[in-house]
Amino acid sequence: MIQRFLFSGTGGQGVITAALVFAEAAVFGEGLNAVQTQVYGPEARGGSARSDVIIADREIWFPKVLQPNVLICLSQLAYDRFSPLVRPGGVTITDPFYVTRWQHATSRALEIPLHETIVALNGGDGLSIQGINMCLLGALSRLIPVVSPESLHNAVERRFPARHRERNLQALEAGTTLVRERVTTF
Amino acid sequence: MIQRFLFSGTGGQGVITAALVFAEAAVFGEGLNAVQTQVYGPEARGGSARSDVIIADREIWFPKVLQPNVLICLSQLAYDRFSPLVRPGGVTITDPFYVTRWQHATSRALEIPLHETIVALNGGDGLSIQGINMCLLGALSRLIPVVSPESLHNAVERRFPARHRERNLQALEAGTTLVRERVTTF
Amino acid sequence: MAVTDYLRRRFMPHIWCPGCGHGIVLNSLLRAIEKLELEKNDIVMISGIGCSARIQGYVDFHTMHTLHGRALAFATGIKMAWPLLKVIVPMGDGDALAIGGNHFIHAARRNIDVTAIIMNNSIYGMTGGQHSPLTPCGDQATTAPYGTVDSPFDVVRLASAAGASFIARTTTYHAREMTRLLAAAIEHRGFSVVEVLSQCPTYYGRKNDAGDAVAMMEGFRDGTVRIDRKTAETSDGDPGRLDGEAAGTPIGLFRREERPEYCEAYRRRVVEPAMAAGRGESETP
Amino acid sequence: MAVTDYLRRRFMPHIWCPGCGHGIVLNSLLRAIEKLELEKNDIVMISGIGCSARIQGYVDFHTMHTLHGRALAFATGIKMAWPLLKVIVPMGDGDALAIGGNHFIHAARRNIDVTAIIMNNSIYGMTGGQHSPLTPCGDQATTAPYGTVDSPFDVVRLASAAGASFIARTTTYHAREMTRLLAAAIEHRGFSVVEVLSQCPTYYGRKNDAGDAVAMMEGFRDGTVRIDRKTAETSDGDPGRLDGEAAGTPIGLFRREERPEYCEAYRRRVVEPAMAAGRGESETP
Amino acid sequence: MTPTGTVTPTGTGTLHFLQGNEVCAEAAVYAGMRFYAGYPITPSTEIAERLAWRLPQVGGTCIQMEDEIGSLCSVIGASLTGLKGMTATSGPGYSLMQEAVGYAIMAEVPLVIVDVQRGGPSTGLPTHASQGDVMQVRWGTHGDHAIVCLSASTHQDLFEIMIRAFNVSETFRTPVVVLIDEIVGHMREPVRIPDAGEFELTERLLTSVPRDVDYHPYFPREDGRLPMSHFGGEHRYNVTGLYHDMWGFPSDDPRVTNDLIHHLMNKLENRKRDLTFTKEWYTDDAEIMLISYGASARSARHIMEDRRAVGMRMGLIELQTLWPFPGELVRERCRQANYVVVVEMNMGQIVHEVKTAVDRPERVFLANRVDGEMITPVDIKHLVRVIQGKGI
Amino acid sequence: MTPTGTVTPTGTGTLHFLQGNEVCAEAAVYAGMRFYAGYPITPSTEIAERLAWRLPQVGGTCIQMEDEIGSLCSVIGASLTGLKGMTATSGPGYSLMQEAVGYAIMAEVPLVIVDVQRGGPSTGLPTHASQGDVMQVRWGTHGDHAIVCLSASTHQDLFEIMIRAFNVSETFRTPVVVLIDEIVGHMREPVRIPDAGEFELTERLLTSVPRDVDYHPYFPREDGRLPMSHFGGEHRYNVTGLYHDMWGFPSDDPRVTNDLIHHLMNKLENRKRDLTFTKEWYTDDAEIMLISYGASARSARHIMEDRRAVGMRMGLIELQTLWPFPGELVRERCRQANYVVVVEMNMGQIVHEVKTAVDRPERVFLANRVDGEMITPVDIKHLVRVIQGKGI
Amino acid sequence: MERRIEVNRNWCKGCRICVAFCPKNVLELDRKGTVVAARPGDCIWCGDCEIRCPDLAITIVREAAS
Amino acid sequence: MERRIEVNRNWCKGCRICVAFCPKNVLELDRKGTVVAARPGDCIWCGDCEIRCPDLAITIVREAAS
Ligand SMILES: Cc1ncc(C[n+]2csc(CCOP(=O)(O)OP(=O)(O)O)c2C)c(N)n1
Ligand SMILES: Cc1ncc(C[n+]2csc(CCOP(=O)(O)OP(=O)(O)O)c2C)c(N)n1
Ligand code: SF4
Ligand code: SF4
Ligand code: SF4
Ligand code: SF4
Ligand code: SF4
Ligand code: SF4
Ligand SMILES: [Mg+2]
Ligand SMILES: [Mg+2]
Repeated sequence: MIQRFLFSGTGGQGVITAALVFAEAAVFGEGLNAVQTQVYGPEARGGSARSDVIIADREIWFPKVLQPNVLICLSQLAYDRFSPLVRPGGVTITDPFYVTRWQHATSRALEIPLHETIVALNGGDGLSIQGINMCLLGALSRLIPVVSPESLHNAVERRFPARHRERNLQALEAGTTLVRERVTTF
Repeated sequence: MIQRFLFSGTGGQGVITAALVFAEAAVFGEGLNAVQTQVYGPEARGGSARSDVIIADREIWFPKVLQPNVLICLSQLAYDRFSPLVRPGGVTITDPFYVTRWQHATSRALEIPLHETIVALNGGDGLSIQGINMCLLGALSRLIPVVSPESLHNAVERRFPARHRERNLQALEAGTTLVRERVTTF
Repeated sequence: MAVTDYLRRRFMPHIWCPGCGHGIVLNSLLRAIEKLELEKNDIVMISGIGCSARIQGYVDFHTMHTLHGRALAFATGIKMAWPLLKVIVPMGDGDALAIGGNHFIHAARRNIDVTAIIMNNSIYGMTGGQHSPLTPCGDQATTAPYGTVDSPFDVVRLASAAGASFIARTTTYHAREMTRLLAAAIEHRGFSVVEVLSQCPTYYGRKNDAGDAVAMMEGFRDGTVRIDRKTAETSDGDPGRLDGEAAGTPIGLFRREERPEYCEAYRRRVVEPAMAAGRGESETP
Repeated sequence: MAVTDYLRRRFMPHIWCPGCGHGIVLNSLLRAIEKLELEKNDIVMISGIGCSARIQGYVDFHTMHTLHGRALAFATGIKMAWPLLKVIVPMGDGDALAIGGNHFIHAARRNIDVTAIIMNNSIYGMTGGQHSPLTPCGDQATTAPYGTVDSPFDVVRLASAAGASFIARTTTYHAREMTRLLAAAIEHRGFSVVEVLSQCPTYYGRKNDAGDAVAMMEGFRDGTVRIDRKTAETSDGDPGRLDGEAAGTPIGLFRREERPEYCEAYRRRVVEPAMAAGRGESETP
Repeated sequence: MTPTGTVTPTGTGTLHFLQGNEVCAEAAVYAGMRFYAGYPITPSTEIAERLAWRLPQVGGTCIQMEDEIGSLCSVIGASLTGLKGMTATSGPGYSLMQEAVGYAIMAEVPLVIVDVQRGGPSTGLPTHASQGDVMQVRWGTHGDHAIVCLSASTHQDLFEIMIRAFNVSETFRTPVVVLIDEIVGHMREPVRIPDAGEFELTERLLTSVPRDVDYHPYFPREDGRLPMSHFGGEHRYNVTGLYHDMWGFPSDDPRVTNDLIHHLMNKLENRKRDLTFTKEWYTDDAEIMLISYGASARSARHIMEDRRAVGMRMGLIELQTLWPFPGELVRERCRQANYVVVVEMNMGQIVHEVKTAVDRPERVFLANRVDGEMITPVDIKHLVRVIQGKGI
Repeated sequence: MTPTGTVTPTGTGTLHFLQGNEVCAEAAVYAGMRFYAGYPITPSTEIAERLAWRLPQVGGTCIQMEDEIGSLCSVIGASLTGLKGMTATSGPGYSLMQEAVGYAIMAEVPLVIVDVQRGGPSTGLPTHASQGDVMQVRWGTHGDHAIVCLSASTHQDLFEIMIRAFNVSETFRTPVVVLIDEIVGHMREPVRIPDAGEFELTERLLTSVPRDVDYHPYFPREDGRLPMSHFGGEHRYNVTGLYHDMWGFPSDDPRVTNDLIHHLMNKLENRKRDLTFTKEWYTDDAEIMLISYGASARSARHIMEDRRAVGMRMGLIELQTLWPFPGELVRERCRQANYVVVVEMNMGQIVHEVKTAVDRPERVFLANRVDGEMITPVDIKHLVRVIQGKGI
Repeated sequence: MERRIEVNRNWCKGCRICVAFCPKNVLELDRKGTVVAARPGDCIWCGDCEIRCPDLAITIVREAAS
Repeated sequence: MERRIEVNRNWCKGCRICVAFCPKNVLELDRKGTVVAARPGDCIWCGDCEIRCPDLAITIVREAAS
């Protein structure tokens, strides 16, 4: 088994933390091997954000994801750039608040209203999207049978300091529920 | 023709300037080739001073004097160290005020009372030896038929700024006279 | 010219994070230059490395992005070689005073006609939130997880002791004053230093629970006291220390004094006499 | 112990020129150490490169001859690693304030317990007479054949602005006072700076017609005014500037103040809490 | 927490999911490093960040200096007093450290420098992959010298290599450079931090000369090692960057200087065997031999496994020691190969050493990439096809 | 004043008796250098001292900076504005300059750096002879790069080499290192400073793009040259040490970065022929070929003349270009020699390049000396006897 | 003289600085997090928003009436 | 208490500093340029020579009378 994930979006959404927690859940929760890399740089200032995660039950040598099995895009720019790379039979996950899809041919496409969900959860003015990344992971755990919700739950507990833990667990939970209710799994 | 000179003494005596002026006199006055090198370094602070001059009527490649034809020592240390190096048939020039000779075998030895001469010239308390280096050159021009007194005279004029010129010319003159009167040339 | 006409618009929006104070410095600086009615071609901007240093990419002047901490050394060469240029050097607090501290004090000592803008966000922004020589003692940073133990420099005092002839401090909250001070600094003949307290909400703010950009700017508004230049200069000659210090960080113009400018001094006292004397024939130096 | 018992006698006489002021600094320093009754093994001397730096070869302590300008950085590592040692750093004016200026202001900022002795002969002695950042404007040097155009730093003011907690200035003429000040500096807990005006008859003296060593020391005698520490501290807080400045270079003790010392602060505020808390299991910094 | 998967590292200790930079930090602490000084620079900063948090927990010191020069100088000072010391940086910072590197070599100070490479020259590509500093590590400081440089491609190896770096530096009283790259530095993968005692640590060889007896800090024993005495401790001596005699005092006596430079070179060049660390796959039957190191070796390993699966006789030497270059070993192993392909992310640096080492330099090829992107297994495959005359 | 001796240099101009360092200064002024910044260091300081006096006489600027880093940085700045710029230093200072050297390479800034070598590593032997910085010049800064390095052994050659250094730097928009040594730097011998016009000077190639038309500072012409525009003048553009596009703005587009690094390397490596300066004696019939440079070449020449006088077929290649290394030429010339002896004052640096270049590396020997003393003709003679199996 | 608040929506990063420091509460962020002049009628043309915008995204346009 | 002026003639470099600053004109340079106490009887044991000698060549020896 080897699965390649590409998490992408803009700075501030926390997609890199999402990738990291996801990989940790695979390692500590599922006993799998995982490698995570990300793009650094001045671009990371307010610009685009990208992280690659490979999860496998064997050694992983080349650590970059050139062609993802699963592509997650939380920005139009990321979608425009990465969606052509998805492997045949792969999945592209987007949030319709951020991304208008145009790519249809090679990959299955799933739209998940993460933004809407998290805004509702945060009960805010529509501007606070804190937790959207954990919400994404909750959804992912339902969509891609690699990392279980329990492993993710543990990974979140492990990663966040006490004062942020609860909030993130809620967001995770919201993501799980969201998929159960609103997205058809495959 | 090739002649190798080794000027040595202690800091403050100006042996390096002597070597330099001597070489310049050879180049500009006699139309000869000359290469001058010297030993630099923290040792030059109050310590020993050494300068090599090679004068020739042809190209000079290796610029250091390993075995001088003419060795000039104005300190005991220098004498002890360098006198064994003099070429067979070479000359060792010392000032009895600074050096007690012990080397007899291979080279001709000349003692010149430069210190005495310059102290007398400076009319001082025996402590100012300014000009002893030019006095040495004056003597050299009489002893070693490579650089003429006139060439040296011109070189001194060339090298020193106006305010020091006269004093140095006098010292040079004193050296020439000294040899004429007190040392047997060869 | 409109302010945005001084921008290289094709690179906008810039790379800085939302609310980054460096953008306000850019904003004020362009207004200062507009006010002075300078030609784009008369201005050279030399920066080092850091978020702050990236300002140079956005201004439509002659621009040079150099090495971390070394901008003032590059600027010294440029200014000496071409004294008519207006040379502006934007610097981060790390750039100016950590790795670049020596060039800073020496530029001040020489009083070379260069304007140094120190964009002080109390943090290394570009590398992700390490403490800087201007981070207040006790503050959090990624390399100070137990709080910094280092004391910060006071830029005004350091610049003053080193010899800068124009010294001011302001904040991004005081954007109008910043424009005025930057204009005055650029006009000043000699080494001018303008320290601008600038917010880095992304690292300094987050690490120190200082809130968002707005909260940090409110902090600048409430945590500073304006000095009167005359008072500052006559009371004690030490522009950094104010009786009012307890009340907050002093801001305003601390020093504006005439001292021989370096390029000018070199021309008058070295080049002109040397050229006049011509070359002595055989005389060595 | 006799003063010369602190010497590595086998290397004497030392390499300095006749009349070099650096020897007087050596002399006074050994007397200060004798007065403090320090053990040879408790003292570490770290020097850079220069005539002044060569002092370290002659003292029978733990000695280290490092790189030009970097002695304080080496000293910082040694002191942090072994805080019980007395660390003394003799520096030339070039060593301390040209290439080494940054380490100097940062050591002062941190207030690390190190004693910096700046042997200020206004020239680069070791390399043969180039001007230094302390050469008075207009003076001659081999690299300033038309006279320097640079203005010098005022070490006292710079050290003060950077944060040194003990600052004094003296001269080789005032050898007794030097001994007293050096002893006080070594005893002080924090970064202490003692600037000693020292003659280089060979280069500075010769180039500037300043006469021999004696004449230069007479210049120190006649060209300085002693300050009263209290006056210096209260009048304006800026220790370098004196009303009496016109009368000559102020000498004496300019500042002695208690500020948290760096190694101590690091131990108390970082190491102790961190060790007490132990290592969080999976918690990252 | 033991992983149930097949490949995550197993053994005693604890499992972590860390960046390579964090692994460097943890391994250094494991190796007994207790003094770190550094100046932040991408992509190495996480080393300092983790140590700022980690070192005080074990009573160590972590200080952020004013620049890279000051960083290395203070590490040298601290190391001499008896602490194992380290700094970390990237290309630009390493360039600045060159003078102090020479000092550490001359004064024979054990310490470790981690260089996490980024794209160069100059500011270059701060957050991108490159292996352009290999030759700089060998030759960056002025004057003749020898240096030890180690590398690693996986986090578990990196952990061990860091410990070896400290061991080598203590054994030979020499600075050791651990040269990794942005990929290895920033990548996260599982790594096991072993329990104390699993790795042997080389502690400082201290002199047995008693207090008040003449001690020679620079008098090598027969085996080339020089027992130390904590600077500031029992024995007073001198340390200098000048040529010096066995007491550490400056000397320009030609015999002394000649001996010293030969000692400095020979203590490492003559002990290559103790300093050579490699990993080898199929070197016995490889027709196409890959030689690589650091992140590139991951791509090399990838394509090698891939090609062997289709029956191609490909092998791989992963160099963990770059300097002193293990030329003998490389010649030996490459003897039967038809082609040697050096995989590195630069314009060709180690490839020159390989060419010099092997019997048939004309059979040595370079698979490289210099655009800031990690070299891919496919890049290597393409080159191999070209070598074999199959076109791309 | 024309000399009447047989060998002092003849021709137009004036005869001087100068130190090599002073020759560097005078030649630089002749070449049109008008901005010097430096920091004193033995054995290079006389260059700064002479220029402090000399440059203002011709309207130039000579500034003493706070350190070597600042020196090179300010020269880069000044050069970009259109002045020919230079700095001089020795090993320790050159180590400190490494980061800025990389910047000059990346930003393609013409300038000249004189490194007057002293004994290294570290502070080493400040006033003694050495040629230990050769490899540092090639590889000292981080990241891939190419560099030009010239050398000379006599003052008359040095004068010319300095001019070539400026010409090459202007032609290729690249820093050029002139690498001499303590002996050549401090030695005085006669030198003729020619009248203006005797040497052709390469002036900066300026863009023909008119004001207000888009100018590309980093767009190479077909011949690899990049026309410049005085920074601060008619065209506004950007200069950076990051990888950049043809306008000088940062880019990490892999195509852009890949092209740039290849351009930086190729503009020099592919033009070796224009950059190769050598002097040759008896290369047509030499059985024993000496290869040397700098002061060592004087000893080599000495022993060669001496041995030829007794009938030995010895020849000499004096390398005036060290980098890019003229490997082709060396291979060519050494083809018929039985032995090749590289004469240098270090532990063997250029000898490795020679071994790589020639057909039979096992016939290449090193005659060296590393004790701070100048290598003597007798040292070389002894080595040759050993090679010939005659014993010492 | 005609005046209006011009927002460059491509440059605005939604930092709220202009919103917070507008003395008349004229500005607001919309759902996408970009500034809009919600109550332009209240504007007193003080320019405080303009000078503090880190993204140079706000301009108070002052045009002579046509 | 016995006192005497001790000159280390191997260390003295003849700089004259002690000579110049001796308040009682006790010291002199000899023909070789080395210090001698020419008028020891005039010495007031102030130690000024001792503390200013750059070569640590003068010591005022103070010994308890035997
Ligand atoms: C020689 C060198 N060392 C370190 C760095 C890494 N570096 C880049 S910017 C920076 C500090 C940035 O902080 P500051 O100057 O305060 O600017 P800011 O980003 O906060 O505006 C550092 C340490 C570098 N580029 N070069
Ligand atoms: C990196 C480096 N740059 C330059 C030098 C040369 N250098 C040695 S000592 C010195 C300056 C000496 O002046 P100062 O520090 O004032 O000491 P002094 O000799 O006057 O006591 C210089 C420039 C060096 N050794 N290393
Ligand atoms: S990291 Fe901080 S300083 Fe850098 S752009 Fe973001 S807010 Fe500004
Ligand atoms: S050169 Fe000057 S500083 Fe150096 S030893 Fe001589 S007098 Fe002292
Ligand atoms: S200040 Fe500028 S960037 Fe921030 S919200 Fe207002 S318009 Fe947008
Ligand atoms: S001009 Fe003044 S009142 Fe109008 S929107 Fe801007 S800040 Fe508010
Ligand atoms: S001061 Fe010292 S060195 Fe100078 S003359 Fe007197 S005894 Fe001699
Ligand atoms: S002790 Fe005083 S009086 Fe006696 S010789 Fe010395 S200086 Fe003169
Ligand atoms: Mg900052
Ligand atoms: Mg000095």
